[in-house]
Amino acid sequence: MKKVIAREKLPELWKSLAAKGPLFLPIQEGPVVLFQPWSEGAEANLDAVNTAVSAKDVFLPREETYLQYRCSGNQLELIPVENAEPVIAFGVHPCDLKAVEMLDKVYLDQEPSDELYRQRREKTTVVGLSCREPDPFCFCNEFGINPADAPGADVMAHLKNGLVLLEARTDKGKALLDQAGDLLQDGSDEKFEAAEVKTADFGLNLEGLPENLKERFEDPVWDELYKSCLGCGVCTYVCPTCYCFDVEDFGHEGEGQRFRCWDSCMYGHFTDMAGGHNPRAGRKERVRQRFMHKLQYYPETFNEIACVGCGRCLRSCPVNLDIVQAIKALGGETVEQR
Amino acid sequence: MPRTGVFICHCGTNIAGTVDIDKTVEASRNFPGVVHADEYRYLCSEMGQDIITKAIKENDLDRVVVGTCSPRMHENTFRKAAAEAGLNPYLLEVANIREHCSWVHKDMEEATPKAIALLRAAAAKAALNEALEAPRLDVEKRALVIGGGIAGIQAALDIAEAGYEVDIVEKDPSIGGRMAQLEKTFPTLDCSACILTPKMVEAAQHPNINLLTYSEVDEVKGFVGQFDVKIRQKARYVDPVKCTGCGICWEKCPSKAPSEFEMGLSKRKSIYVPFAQAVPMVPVIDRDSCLYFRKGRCQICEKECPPQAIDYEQQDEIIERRYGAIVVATGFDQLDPTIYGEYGYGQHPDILTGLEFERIFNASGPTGGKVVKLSDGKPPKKVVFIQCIGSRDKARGMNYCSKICCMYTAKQAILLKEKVPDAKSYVFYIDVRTGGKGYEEFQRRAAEEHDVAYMRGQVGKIFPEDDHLVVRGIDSLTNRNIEIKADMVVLAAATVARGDAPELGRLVGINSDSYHFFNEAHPKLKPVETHTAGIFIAGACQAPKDIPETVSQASAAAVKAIGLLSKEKLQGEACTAEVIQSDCSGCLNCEAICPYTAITPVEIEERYKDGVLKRTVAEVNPALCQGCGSCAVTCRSGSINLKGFSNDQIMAEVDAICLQR
Amino acid sequence: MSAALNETAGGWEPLIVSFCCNWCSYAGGDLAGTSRMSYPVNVKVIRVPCSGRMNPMFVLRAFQRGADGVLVAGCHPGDCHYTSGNYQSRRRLSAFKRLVEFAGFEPERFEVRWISSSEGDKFAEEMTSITEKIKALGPNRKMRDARWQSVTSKV
Amino acid sequence: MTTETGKSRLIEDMKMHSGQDPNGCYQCGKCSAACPVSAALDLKPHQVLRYLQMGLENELAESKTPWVCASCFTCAARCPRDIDLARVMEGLRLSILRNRGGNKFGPAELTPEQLEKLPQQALVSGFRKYNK
Amino acid sequence: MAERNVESVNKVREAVSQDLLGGRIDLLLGWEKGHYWWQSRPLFARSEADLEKLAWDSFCAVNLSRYLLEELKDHDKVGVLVKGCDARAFNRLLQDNMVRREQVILYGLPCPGMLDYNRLVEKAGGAPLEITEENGRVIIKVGSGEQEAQRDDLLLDKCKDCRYPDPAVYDQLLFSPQGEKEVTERFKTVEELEEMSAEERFGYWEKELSRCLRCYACRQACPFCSCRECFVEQENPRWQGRAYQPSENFMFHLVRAYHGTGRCIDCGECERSCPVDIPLQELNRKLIKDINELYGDYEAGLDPEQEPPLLTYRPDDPAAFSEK
Repeated sequence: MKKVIAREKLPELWKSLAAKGPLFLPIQEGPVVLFQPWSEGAEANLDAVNTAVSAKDVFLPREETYLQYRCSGNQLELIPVENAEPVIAFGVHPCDLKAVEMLDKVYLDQEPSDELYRQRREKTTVVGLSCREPDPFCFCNEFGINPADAPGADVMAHLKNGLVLLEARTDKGKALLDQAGDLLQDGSDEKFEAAEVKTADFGLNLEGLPENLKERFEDPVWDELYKSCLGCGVCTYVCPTCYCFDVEDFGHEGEGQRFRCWDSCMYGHFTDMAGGHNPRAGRKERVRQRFMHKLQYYPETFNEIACVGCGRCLRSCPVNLDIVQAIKALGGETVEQR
Repeated sequence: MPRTGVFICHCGTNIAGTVDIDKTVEASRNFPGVVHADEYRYLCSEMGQDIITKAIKENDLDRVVVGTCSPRMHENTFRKAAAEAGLNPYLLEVANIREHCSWVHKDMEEATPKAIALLRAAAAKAALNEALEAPRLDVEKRALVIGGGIAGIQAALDIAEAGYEVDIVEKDPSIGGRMAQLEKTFPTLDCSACILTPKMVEAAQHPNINLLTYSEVDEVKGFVGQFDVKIRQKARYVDPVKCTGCGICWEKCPSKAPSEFEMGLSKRKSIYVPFAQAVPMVPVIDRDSCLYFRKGRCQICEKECPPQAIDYEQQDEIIERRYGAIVVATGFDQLDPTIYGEYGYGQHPDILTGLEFERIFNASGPTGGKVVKLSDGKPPKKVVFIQCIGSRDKARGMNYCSKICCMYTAKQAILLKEKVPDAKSYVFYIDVRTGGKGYEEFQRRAAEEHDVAYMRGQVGKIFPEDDHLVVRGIDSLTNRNIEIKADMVVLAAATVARGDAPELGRLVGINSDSYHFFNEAHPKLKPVETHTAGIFIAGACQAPKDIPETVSQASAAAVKAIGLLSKEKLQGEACTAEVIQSDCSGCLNCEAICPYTAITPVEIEERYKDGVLKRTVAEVNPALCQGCGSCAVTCRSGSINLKGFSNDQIMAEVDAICLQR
Repeated sequence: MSAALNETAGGWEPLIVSFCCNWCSYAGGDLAGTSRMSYPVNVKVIRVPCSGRMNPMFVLRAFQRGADGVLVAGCHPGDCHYTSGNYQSRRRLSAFKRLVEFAGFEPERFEVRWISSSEGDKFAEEMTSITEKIKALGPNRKMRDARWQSVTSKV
Repeated sequence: MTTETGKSRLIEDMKMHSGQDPNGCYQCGKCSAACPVSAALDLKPHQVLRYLQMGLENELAESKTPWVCASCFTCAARCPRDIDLARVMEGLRLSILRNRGGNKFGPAELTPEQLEKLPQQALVSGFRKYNK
Repeated sequence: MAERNVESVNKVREAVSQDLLGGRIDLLLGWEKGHYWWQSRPLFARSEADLEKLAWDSFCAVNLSRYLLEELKDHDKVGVLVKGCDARAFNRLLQDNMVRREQVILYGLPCPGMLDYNRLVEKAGGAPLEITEENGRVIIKVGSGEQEAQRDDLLLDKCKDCRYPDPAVYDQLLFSPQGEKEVTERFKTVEELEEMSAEERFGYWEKELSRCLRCYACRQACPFCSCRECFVEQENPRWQGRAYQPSENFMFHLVRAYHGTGRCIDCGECERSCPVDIPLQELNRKLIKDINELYGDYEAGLDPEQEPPLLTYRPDDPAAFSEK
């Protein structure tokens, strides 16, 4: 099913889609673009190459209450939380969607799977959006991602002149386009030819890198690489493939709730243990953990490097310590480039 | 989970009249950790206390909350009751449901929920209370008195008489202080030396008193009961053990310098005792004027000294001693009136300050007791006294009244009339202040019987003309300009703090007001205590005062010191600050704001990689800490906390009070 | 939701948390009681040793948990039991007061007053005055964590 | 003699012009003792301050003192209470002039020639000073 | 970029290599280029080869002084390149006893202000290929030609209102000082916000702070945040919850700013580091402005001997509340 809508008509589309449940969009929030629920008056920005924070917020929200409790006397009452209402994620770029597939592997493909994640994932309709022009940090080509197409999307969207072309690829996608009704016009005749998008060439050679890293836990390269790290959590929070969370309670004598929220392996307390021991007490251990996780541990389990080349860490790290630098330092650089 | 017991007092109808006790007890049962709740008519009575102790034992309570009157009233009573049941007293919390609830609200419907909220907060806090121990501190049974004037002597004598050792540190070669410089004292006209000298001798001979003259305090460390003090005994170049005080050395000494004791009005030798009744009667050599020290030759004193007590090689000696209490009695200075150009002080020998004029009367003074002009040696016939020179002077930042000038001016005018019967005195004053026993009568005597003309007004200019001084003033009662051709002018220069008072204050750890007079702990109720426990103040170092006041204050300070020294052990503050050294980054902001110098840096070692890393962190001396908690606020990381009012306790109270149930 | 804004059957009543130093203001509060003065029941006092103990975070916590106004009271300058605690808190809390106002709090929401142990009347007046001002302003929603009063009723 | 308790316009004006508060004076008389023209004053400087404290505006308005004062600032330099008496006097002069009512002179009373020849600044300050 | 730049890098390299290779310092903290010419990252130089990578150009924004906290654990003597703000940061750390002066050699770099890549893009209307600087002007080369702009218009926000571009402390000053700059707009935004109603201001901050990810980059980059254990992470009491509630956002940002009262050196690293561009510096500047107004001018980091305003007091201090 192919449909088309004029760009100036989009606010009407948003309104119509948002009526049924949260509609996540790249929204201009002051100086930055964030993937956020749309509301009347919000300014969607489909031209942004990448949102400042990835679209993983839709599938793995930064904060998610999953349990509530109430006490009276000796009675403890547990109240389940219904979290997943149907959600539309509109304008997810191919890299971000690829990253969601990586989260799927973690949360769905292993037993036991994560119920909260499953509920959300299943109730979310994804509208992918092809990229037109990369920013200097985009390097998804390195991971074989085609910026023009997001294979996992329910609907694939392309921007073309003053039009948005929409192609439903799944039943969910079709339902979504149906939901929009008359706002959309038939687009069967429109050609969906996205221009080829060439992302930055940092000269990476990822061939065999995960295997190669197996023996490099104690490599002296770590003694240098971590040094500039400030120990903040920017990289992990903007990263679409980072998926760690922490659990915290909020409440008092009578009642409370338990929620999970994003956590970062770059924080000193991330691996604090009950007895006071911390196996990753220093920044070196933490930096190593993050890059080893992306480049060795994840690939070892799931057969692919946990990076999609979205470039967010390159853009956001205050001291320019990013995964490309790490890959290069660890030998993942083509020889000519050296 | 704690096992908390809540006890609510009716206080007759004081609480029960406005707070629904039954509801309150019921509500308390639902607080987290509460396993027992009860009420009683008068919880502070013996029966009431018994209820608490019994319940603690029977219910195995480890926390107690009482809903009663203000903790400022009965906290100690209930803590003792808890202690009787074997509970650490600091595990008890008071909810003030009387003064802060039942007495200020009238409606039971309103007051009851508030009482419950206050109790909930107390229970939330109590759950986090920890067993605390007030530190028990040793007391060194010895006192240090800084300053050997009349205040220091009196305090030392009183303490010594009570059976404690006292050291007096005096920076001059002799004790005696300002009082030794005075001719007579008002309002009785006793000879100052006649009443002071016996006290000086008594102090010198007292078996419990150790005089450290020509000495200064270099360092004070430690805290109440255990002050570790370094005293620098300056080299006298005379061996006090050998010296007999015969006086041959200063008779023979060929070089001279202005006499400090005589306010520079006459000279003394380079080896000297400051005045004839000096105690100890052991001279010192003034290096700055001594020919031997200046030019390397002379040594006459050494040659002439019969017991060979002169020792040019003598060095300053540092004495380190521990004291249980310190009395600071460093006295005052007189303002140098040269800052007032209009009075011409310093430009004419017959313009004097009050203290200088005092020396003119004295038989051993620069004029041998003859009241004469320093310019020509003739007795002055017209003397103008001007009051408030530098006192009550807002423009120069000295707002206070020097207190003694009105009286000593009256005294000097009377003495003048006695010595120079045809002399006439004029006193320019703003107000005459004569509070004190017999003072008003004394001043009136001067005005009415001693030919002293009191002119209400001030002087605008003084200048020499022919052989006299022209004094131009005003009498504000007649609004007439007055011009007096005077022979002598006496300026009642302000009583000011010692120049080194700020430094000494810092050294000892006590603070001063903006005029550098030391601050008492409370202007009404703690007049001789300071904010530093164990340090007391007496005499004019605290504010201008006359001799009887100084002596009373000295005795008061002595009593406070004796009270302290008489204790076997001191009970410290239990709610003190505490540093979590592993979290402390060592920024020492807490050290900067601590009013008690209770926080000091300390170096600790920590494991780092394969070795050990040294770093500095803060440490609290619980003996010095008074528990104000300001450090806990200045510490951004919460690495320093206040026991009894800890961050988590206060936060728990906030949480509980805000919980609207 | 009503519980979250301190609403009772009789309508909304503000909650004022007052931190009082033990030596002056808390004693001033005691005197107000002893003298049988009266002030609104809305004010609830937390005793701290000194106004210098007042961590601004306690104030923010009170706002998070539902306080409509916060009043810190300490000894008059020069009267601090610990000599300088109130001088220090004067600087800290002045900076902090301006900061919370900058964040969008109405100035009346956070106040500091010096109340001596002999000023029972002033204690009662200040407590009455802040309560009236807060009543005029209405409930504070700023920084309030809706989860506190009724965690489970949110869903 | 009566003591005025109400606020006197003249005195309030003086305070505004001079920025000085006469209540700080404790009548030591040092100003009067130092004043070089004291003998020529019907009210000595300290009396002026006392009259100000007492609110005796009529007496002040009739006194010669503000007009005899030479603004030598000796009084101000001597005053232990940090009161600038020279300013007080100037303030009094301004207040008295302005309170007298009526304009002393205005542009209409000047000839075109005068208007042309007099410096602009002198005119403006003259009007400001002598006009109500 | 060109020659002038090469020249100045050489001058810096020359100065530090003597000390590094001569053993006077064990480590030099400097900058090296990132993936692009308009990026720099910290350089930890220990050898001549390391020094080859040294950069000093218009994109060396990262404040290096903070790295001393860690590096001084491993090295006896460290050299640091310091711009005006880095030097103030050093003084800040010195005042907090985080560093010992004798362990550090500071190479002072009077700073012309660092450039903002995004401004270059904006100005050039496309991705710039390179720039040339000349007398306060910048020529930006883009695919389609050249664009010229005033250098001042291209500065990073944090550099725009920099009053003290010269290092306040150094052992060696490598270039001639820029002199104290007159800044007029430092408190402009603060004043604009002050003009708003309380309601508007709250709305403004609620919106701005809602973006906060709690990544703590602002804290980690900050020279006044030198605590070993931040209040954020503490368990007893739990000052700061992890939830992304507005109340928790305010808690973090107000307390972070408050902890900088009289301590913030106004380097703007917090704001530069923020991945979602929260105007954090305005909170800091509000406190600077108020402290200056209430307790006298104080610029943190200028003079380590001057007592920070919250660590001292005067009995006659004014208050921001009624003292009656």
